[in-house]
Amino acid sequence: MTITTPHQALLIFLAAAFAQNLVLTTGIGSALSVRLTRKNGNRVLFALCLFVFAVLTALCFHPIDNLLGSGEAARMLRPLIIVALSAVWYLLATWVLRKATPRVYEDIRAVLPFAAINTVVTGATLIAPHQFGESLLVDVALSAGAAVGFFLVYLLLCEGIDRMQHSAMPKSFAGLPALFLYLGILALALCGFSSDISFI
Amino acid sequence: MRLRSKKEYRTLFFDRAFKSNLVLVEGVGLCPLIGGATTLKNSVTMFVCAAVTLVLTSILMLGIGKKLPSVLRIPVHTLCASALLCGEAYLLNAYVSTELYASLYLFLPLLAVTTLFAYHGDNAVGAFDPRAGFVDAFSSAFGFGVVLCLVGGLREIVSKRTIWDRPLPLAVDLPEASLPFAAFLLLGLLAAALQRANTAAADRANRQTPTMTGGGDV
Amino acid sequence: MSVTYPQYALSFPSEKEPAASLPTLELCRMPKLLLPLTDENGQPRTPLCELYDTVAPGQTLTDGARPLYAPVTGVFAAVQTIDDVEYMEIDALALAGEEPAPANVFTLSPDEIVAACKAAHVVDELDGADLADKLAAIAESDAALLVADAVDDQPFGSAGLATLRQFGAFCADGLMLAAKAAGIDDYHVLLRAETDTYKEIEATLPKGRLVRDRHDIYPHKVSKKGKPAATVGVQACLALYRACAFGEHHGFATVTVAGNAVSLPANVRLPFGTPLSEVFSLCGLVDEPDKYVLGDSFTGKAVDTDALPILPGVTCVLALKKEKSPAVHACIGCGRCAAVCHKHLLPYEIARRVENLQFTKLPSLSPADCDGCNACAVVCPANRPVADLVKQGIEESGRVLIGWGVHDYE
Amino acid sequence: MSNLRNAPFSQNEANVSTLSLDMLLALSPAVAFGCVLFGWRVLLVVGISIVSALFFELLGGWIARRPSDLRDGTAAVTGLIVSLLLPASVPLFVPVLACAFGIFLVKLPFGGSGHNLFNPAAAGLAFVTECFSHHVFAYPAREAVIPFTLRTPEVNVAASPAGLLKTGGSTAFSWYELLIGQVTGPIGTVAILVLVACAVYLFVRRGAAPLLTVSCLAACAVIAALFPRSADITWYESILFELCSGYLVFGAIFMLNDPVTSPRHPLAHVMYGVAVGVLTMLMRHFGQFEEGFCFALLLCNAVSGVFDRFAWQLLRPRRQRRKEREV
Repeated sequence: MTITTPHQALLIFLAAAFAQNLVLTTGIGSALSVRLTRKNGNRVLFALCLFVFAVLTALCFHPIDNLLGSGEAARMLRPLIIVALSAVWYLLATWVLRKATPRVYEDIRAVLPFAAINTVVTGATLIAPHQFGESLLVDVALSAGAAVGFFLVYLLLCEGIDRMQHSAMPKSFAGLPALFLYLGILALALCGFSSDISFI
Repeated sequence: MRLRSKKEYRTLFFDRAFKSNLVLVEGVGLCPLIGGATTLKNSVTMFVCAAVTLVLTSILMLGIGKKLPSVLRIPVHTLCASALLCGEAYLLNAYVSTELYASLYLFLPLLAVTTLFAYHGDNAVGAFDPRAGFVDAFSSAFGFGVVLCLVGGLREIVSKRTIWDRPLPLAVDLPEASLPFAAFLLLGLLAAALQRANTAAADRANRQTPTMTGGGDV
Repeated sequence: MSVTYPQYALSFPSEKEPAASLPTLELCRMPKLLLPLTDENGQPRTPLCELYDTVAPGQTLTDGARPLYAPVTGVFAAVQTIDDVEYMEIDALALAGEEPAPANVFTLSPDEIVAACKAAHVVDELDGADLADKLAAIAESDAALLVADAVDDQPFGSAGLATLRQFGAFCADGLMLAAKAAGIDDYHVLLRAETDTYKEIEATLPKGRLVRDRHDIYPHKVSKKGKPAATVGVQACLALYRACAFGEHHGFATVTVAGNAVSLPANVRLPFGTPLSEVFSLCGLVDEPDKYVLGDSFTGKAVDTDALPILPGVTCVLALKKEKSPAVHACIGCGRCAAVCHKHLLPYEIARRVENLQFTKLPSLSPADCDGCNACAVVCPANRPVADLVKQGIEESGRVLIGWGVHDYE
Repeated sequence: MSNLRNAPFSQNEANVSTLSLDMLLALSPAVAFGCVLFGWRVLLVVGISIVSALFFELLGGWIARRPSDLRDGTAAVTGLIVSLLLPASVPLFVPVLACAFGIFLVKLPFGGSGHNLFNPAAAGLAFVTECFSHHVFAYPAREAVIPFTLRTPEVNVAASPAGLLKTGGSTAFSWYELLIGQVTGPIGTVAILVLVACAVYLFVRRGAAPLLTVSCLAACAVIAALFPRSADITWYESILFELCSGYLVFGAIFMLNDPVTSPRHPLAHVMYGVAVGVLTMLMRHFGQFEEGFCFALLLCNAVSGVFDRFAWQLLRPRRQRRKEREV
């Protein structure tokens, strides 16, 4: 179904962030959020960078995709173009940050590449044309929703980890296994929302 | 180029593939597992593509890894992986089976940007010598593949009652098993089983080596 | 006992009854008093007099930071060691000395009152502190009201009520002296009792000096109008009056003897240092008690031998039968401990952080405000030692432990 | 001296088992009324559910080599709540599977009865609703007679008020029938008046927090009034239909007041109740199933700790002023 009106784009943003959270209904970016809880460093800044990269990549990818046309070979090259684009944005960002605010850059240097090149950015940009047809508004809405949804799941994970730090935790479930179960139960809870806007 | 004995390579392989399995212990590369591994066929194709790509990129990176500035290492690594995966996608679609590509259109290319490669891109280059680098790359891909097939196979059995598209005489019919929540829960149980096996093995190891105070686990 | 939760406090049916209405008993035979040779903060005391000396009441028996004084006339008989703590044993000869004519206390100046108080070494039974230092501290603080606290808000104790019933007028005069010494003009005695006993005691006190505590809550509130108030023990006021009137040393105290193992719970007027066995033989034990408690059932200290003495600061002594220690469960998060904490803390959160060694989050929960009333441990349905964990949290709140909590090492 | 317990020697008589006993007592009228309405098979469903919950708790304790004592009654409460939300003609493997999921995957891996992050009954029910929704929402018609058999009885199925709301927008039941419970629906949740009586008992016995239940129902009522399902029903009819259909009232009283997974602070109770209410109504309007209370509860369980901290921070200025006032 091709969607162009801004109302549907807003719906897609809300679905991707909350109702059909991209991380919990397709597993995109779930490994990244688990890894983010283990790295220290400024995480809100990381989420902000991810949001910016997602929107920028979606914005640039759309015109290039129109140029390529919709041949079968073009559809196969899409992922390569998206990764190349996010790599370009990443290099641009490092250059800008290093020049403008070196202190902030030092703080986020280790995790910046993962903020640019990850499954959330690439996945969202890949899903949009495939599922909802050619519309710039939809691409950007989906990428933005995916980034917000990713940060939401990350916050839930932090809250869960804090609640699981107790001595009565069975040793075989302590740590990552319990985190998987926690994500599984959250995914089950999100099944309550209907899937008329589905991303797979 | 430190040459190691065969035994050391075997323990390195066993360590990376099972004891500290990339997926179940480090929590890396979950995206293809949750979304893509709904049938055994999908899992096997992803396993093969991941193994080939990982090995080739790690060899490629060993070659030019040292000369690259640290900023460029991750992007170049991911770009190579993505290019390789596009090639494999084309081969899969042209020669193997188009409907398999249709069902994996999203998760096959995503393999390149999962934390599997990023994680591997970080530690692998420069830490090991080339031969060990190769073994490490293959064993982590193997470990990832084993979990992938396990999850994909189980979910296919439960949700479609078929294994490799051959129907099975089973009573249970749970189409929801292909949803992500089943994958997360299954991963949790597998990770718990592995962690329990690891702690049991660690206890057994401690008990055998006599401690300074004359052994005797109190 | 079934507990209810008025706003940020605890109320429960009191078990004071047989002891509160009985008159105060006296010891029937001369007790062997035991005075410890190490004081509260562990400094040793060396006795000044030799063995078999007779000592007069108020005579200083040892040197050291907080010296010991003889409560009654008696003979220094021996030095005993109980639970590796040395005690001086003094066999009492005469309990009540003859009383000279009372001096006129109303014309004394504040300095004379403080001097008399220091000479008689009066100890406040609410917290075991010297009354002289306490009055000096109250004088500096901006307290505008001095309250003689006769409210026994814990289940068993009724020592304050017994003291007021026996020496009501003297306690009021003592409070007046304490108020004059601390420079506070507004003072009253606070009492919690049924209407008939309250009316009976009000008749013996000067007009308007007795205020009734209507709210049956633990821990009780002293100042209701938000006026900063200071509290002093009722028995301390009585001792201050006797110090100013007769120059008598503060050697006696009224203690409630109760508990489910005691056959006849009652209030007993006894000299400091009386061992528990003496008191329980006076009141009679129904059957073998499992443990003795120095202090009331909420904040008392459990001991298992009955040879230990009763020292200043203890107003209630219990003998408890053996009951099955209840099973301790994990905290189910019912929030009752937070509902009863009168300092508005979160005891379950502090207990959880202390138990899981996550100390960086403790300062924001401000465990230092806790005054050890133990109300949270009483109401906890999972029988967890919440109060002890909160007390442990007070010392731990500075420490940082790497590793446990996810955000602990930031 | 070492084995002497510390300070408080007189303990409140209410402990964890009496709390669970209160909850079981409060639930028993719902079971009794279910028997009156749907026949004796209700006892079979409830019995099997409780027995399987207790058995799974013991089995889990045995596997983890840690003795799990059943005296704290949380497993029994889970079993009873799960069975009360299923139709009387449900196949018996459904409650057993729900209890198994609730205990094995939600309660024991996170540390047993005091440490679970999610309400096991709600999680078990969400799993069963997701996977066997054709069994869970197949309510027997009012006049159907349900035989007392272990196998699933063939009974003609009718739509419950929630189902009618989801499709048609207005229910064919009068308000009297809704309150009394002459309605097709799950075993324990149809008789609204019986549930309100049980709620009052729980509030008096301090087993449940009134703020929690009232704020959840109020939020649902407001949303129902503002967004009725179809244009032709008036706002008070919409409130009545929304509240009395599905297991909203039952959930708000019993499942919301699980002390472990709900917040502790009274202000956080209000926030939590409103959040569950809003999410439930969202799931009713945009959800896949006719009743999304369990899914909403699971989502809010994940953030109940945040509500607590937010309430504690919100009242920080008042605590500072009180601290200055006390000398």
